Amino acid sequence: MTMAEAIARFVPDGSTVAMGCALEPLIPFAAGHELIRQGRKDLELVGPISDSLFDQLIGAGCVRRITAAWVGNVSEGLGHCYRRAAEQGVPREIEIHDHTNFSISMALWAAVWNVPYLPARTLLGSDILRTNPRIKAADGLVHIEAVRPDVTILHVQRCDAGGRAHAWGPLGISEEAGLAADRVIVSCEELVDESVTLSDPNRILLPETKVVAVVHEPGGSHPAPVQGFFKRDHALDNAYAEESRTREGFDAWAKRWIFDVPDRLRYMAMVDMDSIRITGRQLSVPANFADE
Amino acid sequence: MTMAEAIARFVPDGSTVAMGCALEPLIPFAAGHELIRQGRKDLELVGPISDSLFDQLIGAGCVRRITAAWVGNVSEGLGHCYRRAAEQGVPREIEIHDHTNFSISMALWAAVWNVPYLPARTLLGSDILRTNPRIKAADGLVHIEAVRPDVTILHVQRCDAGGRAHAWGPLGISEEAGLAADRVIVSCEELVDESVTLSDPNRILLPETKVVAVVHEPGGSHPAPVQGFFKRDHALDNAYAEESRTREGFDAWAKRWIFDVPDRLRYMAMVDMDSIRITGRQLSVPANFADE
Amino acid sequence: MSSDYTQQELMIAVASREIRDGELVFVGMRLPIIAYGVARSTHAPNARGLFEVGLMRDRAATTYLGTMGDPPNVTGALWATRMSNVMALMVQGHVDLGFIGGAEVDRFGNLNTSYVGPPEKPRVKLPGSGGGADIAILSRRWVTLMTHERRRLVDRVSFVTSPGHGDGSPGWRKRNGLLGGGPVAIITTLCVFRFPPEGGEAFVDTVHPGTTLAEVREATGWDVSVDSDVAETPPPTEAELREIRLRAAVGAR
Amino acid sequence: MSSDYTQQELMIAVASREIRDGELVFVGMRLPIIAYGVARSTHAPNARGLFEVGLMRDRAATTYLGTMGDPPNVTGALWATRMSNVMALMVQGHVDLGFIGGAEVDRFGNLNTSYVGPPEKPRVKLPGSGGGADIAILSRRWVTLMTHERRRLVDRVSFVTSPGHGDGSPGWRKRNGLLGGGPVAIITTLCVFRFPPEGGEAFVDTVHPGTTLAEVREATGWDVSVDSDVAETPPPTEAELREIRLRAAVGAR
Repeated sequence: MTMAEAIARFVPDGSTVAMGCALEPLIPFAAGHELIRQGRKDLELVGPISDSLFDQLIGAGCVRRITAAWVGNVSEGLGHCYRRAAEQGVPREIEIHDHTNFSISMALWAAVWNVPYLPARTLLGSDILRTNPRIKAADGLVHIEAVRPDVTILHVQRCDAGGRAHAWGPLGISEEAGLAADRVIVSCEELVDESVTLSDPNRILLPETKVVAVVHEPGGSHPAPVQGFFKRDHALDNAYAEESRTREGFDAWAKRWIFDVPDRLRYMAMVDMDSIRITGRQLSVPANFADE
Repeated sequence: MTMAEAIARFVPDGSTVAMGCALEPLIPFAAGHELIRQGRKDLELVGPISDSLFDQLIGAGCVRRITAAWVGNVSEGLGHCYRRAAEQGVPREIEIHDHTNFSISMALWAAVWNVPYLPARTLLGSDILRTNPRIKAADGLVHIEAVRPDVTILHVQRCDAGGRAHAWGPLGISEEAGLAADRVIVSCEELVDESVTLSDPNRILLPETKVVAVVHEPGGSHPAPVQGFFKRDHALDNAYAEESRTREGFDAWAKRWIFDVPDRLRYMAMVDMDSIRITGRQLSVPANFADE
Repeated sequence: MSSDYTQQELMIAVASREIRDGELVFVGMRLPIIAYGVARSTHAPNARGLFEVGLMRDRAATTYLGTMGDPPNVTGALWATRMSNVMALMVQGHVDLGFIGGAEVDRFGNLNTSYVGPPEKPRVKLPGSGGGADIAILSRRWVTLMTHERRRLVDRVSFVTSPGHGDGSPGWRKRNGLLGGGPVAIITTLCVFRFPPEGGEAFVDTVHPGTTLAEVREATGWDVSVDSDVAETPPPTEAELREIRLRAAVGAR
Repeated sequence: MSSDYTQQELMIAVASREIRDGELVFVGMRLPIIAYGVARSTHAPNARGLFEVGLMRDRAATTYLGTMGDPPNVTGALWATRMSNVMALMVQGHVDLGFIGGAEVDRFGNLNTSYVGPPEKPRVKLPGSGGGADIAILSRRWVTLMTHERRRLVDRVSFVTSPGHGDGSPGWRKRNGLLGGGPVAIITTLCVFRFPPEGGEAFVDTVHPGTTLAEVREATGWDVSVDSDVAETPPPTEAELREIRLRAAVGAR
């Protein structure tokens, strides 16, 4: 399936979408850019810190609500589109449900286990209790209301056509975000045969029954890195931070990197992958799954 | 460290000990037998179903309380030592905190996240709510009180001397039991160099900071299987089920297989490993962890 | 026609027919795991199995399994994970059908696998719930298989480990917050019981070939309710029998 | 003596001295990650670092990290896992020391990284907590590094993202159920603030070489309390400087 098709079929306007779940690597930028290209509206974005992806979606006017621990850009901190939306309602007003990294994870685990809330020991003494209506102090704990994404979008190293995804490196909240969601879209660096994925069922991130689309999208997390495939593209990070300072700057950036680019393949031709490609091999020692 | 040393140092009388956390494979029988040999008393055993390990510890009089979903033996169901203890107080009275597989997992996750309880959707309508004082119905949910093991004992495929354990196949509640515990004892089929374990940090089951002892104990889960190493020894399962029907039968069984055997090495010489050894290779396709 | 089959083979065939194509099935050991393999090889090639040890599989294992965690059930699995993840799928309503074993079942489908006699001083201490209560509460529907004896099919179990339809009043499960739909069948060595859609008391749906209603009544611990036109349980087809026998070793003791 | 060092290098040296040998440290990016590497190479060879992205490491990465999830921080890790597992170690009290960044800190060590001005209509929307509030509430003790400016070191933050010692009354954290011990130091470009053991208001512990107390007072948004015999911050040693410069690229922007 192409990314355009996956986004068109499975992420309607108004969806609650979890992305950026590995915090810093494996951010599904290709999917985010496709959401912007298709002009998706009124999304609720769910995630921990999401690199600059949420900032871009806010700048493009796709977002109704942010349910996250942090929105900015990793290279310099402040998210300029986030600021404009929150401070001036530009390009539109957004609602903010502040979380911490721990609390957004617990909100997703609550959805995973289908309970209305999970109790937790964080957030006591924080004013986030005043601004997030879905977190309440109770009995010396906080009760964190379940957050259930309609769709979780994950970028991974490899996946087969049946939706069995192998991801490695730090995983952040990828597992709970996938399990909590109604459906999951996976984009991957390599589309592999099931003999690869089923050779290691412990590395399969999610049950295939959650996965509705597999998109073979090399470079799909660029400029965020993929362990074993490519490093972070700091230059692009920095350029975004700089250009997004003004609305016009963001619009020009979005035109160049999103609207004038029909798909990820064309995007990849615009970036200098040679300088960030990982060419070394540090292979995991295999595990023997034999039964005889 | 030897198993005798690990048990002597880290599992005092009265401890709350989680074992059998992978449900059916990787049951730490060698550790359990050492607990019996050292005459440990007043243990609280925590686990899901534990193969016949809990039945043996009960039969040997080591146990004060069972906090588990199921105690029996996998080959025939009824746990004869469990029956004698619960029905006749032989060899001693035991207290039983009944759980389900789901609820014992939640009780451990509560301890992992250091909250007094987790809410869950199971157990509604079950009389287990009447007999387990640590599970209560509340607001249309049940509140499952945290269970925090003093020690969790896990058998795994391989581990390094620093406590980084690689386990594969279904893991049951191994992860939450290890994270919830004050300390973890790992026994392993292979003691490997850290270059093996660190080649795949995603397969490392637990933070090394929890692990207080690593015991190189090949066959340490026999008669329960280890994926890639050996199959279940059905003959031994059946023999135990048969011989443990009477107290005298159990005592004779324990004399032969535990008290007259100084350690696992000698035990292994008594069993027919050739008939159950896994000799094939179905290796997981490696993951590339390179960063350059 | 296959007149030459055992009681167990008939039960497996009946159990396998409970599995619909594409379903996610919480598979138990022994007979249900054979039934799962048979269903996949006949009418339900797209069914998937879920095992509480922490596994999802499509292809059924073809060699003997002492437990669901034995190596042949792991190799080639679709997902090897934690038990709490498997339970998550069930509590979200993704498990269509579960199989549960039990020592005792009552007229409302409640199972006892905990205590015969008072819990403080039981006459028989049974092994406990395992995942049984979870499946009973959370799977969309479930089935139990049992040897048909008066001491096993009782009027009311003294201890409800795994709730069926509770006190038998309509809507008991919903009123008590149980998410799943409850038991839909008790497959015994003599007959198949089913339940009204809104819950309540088990009734005899079909009687196995060669068995009389009187025999069923005699071996059942409650006053059995029977449809006037109770049919005979369809015997295993040739195809079913072939698949059952191919797989008999998988669940053999 | 090393008279030739930058403000940043001094801050890194001071931060590295906060790390004791054998400790588990919740490491942030930029200066703290260099401080962690310096500590491991000097006085704390057995320290371990924990990263909320889902990593535990011993050896500090030696090439530039844009984020803690960049590939050089992953290769050779001691554990690659879920964030909730990392948080579990912290909520159990296993994290000895955390580093937290912030836009504003107040006299009681409370940090604001959320809103300047009213949350409904903020003058500046800051990025938010990330894991900051979690570290502030749950690590045994924590430290923040900050450019010393009057707009950053304020009397009271208008929004407490990451609580320090709250309203400054003794025992505020315990009374409010916060498990960790709270902030122990604010390391600025001009001085090092510390807090009384029972919590309360930050006081100037040492002033950086070349800085006067008057300059500190001028750049601080509250009436600074100073020990009468305030000492000078010990400058980086030769060994510290060497390690800092070896690693400067790791946190470089």
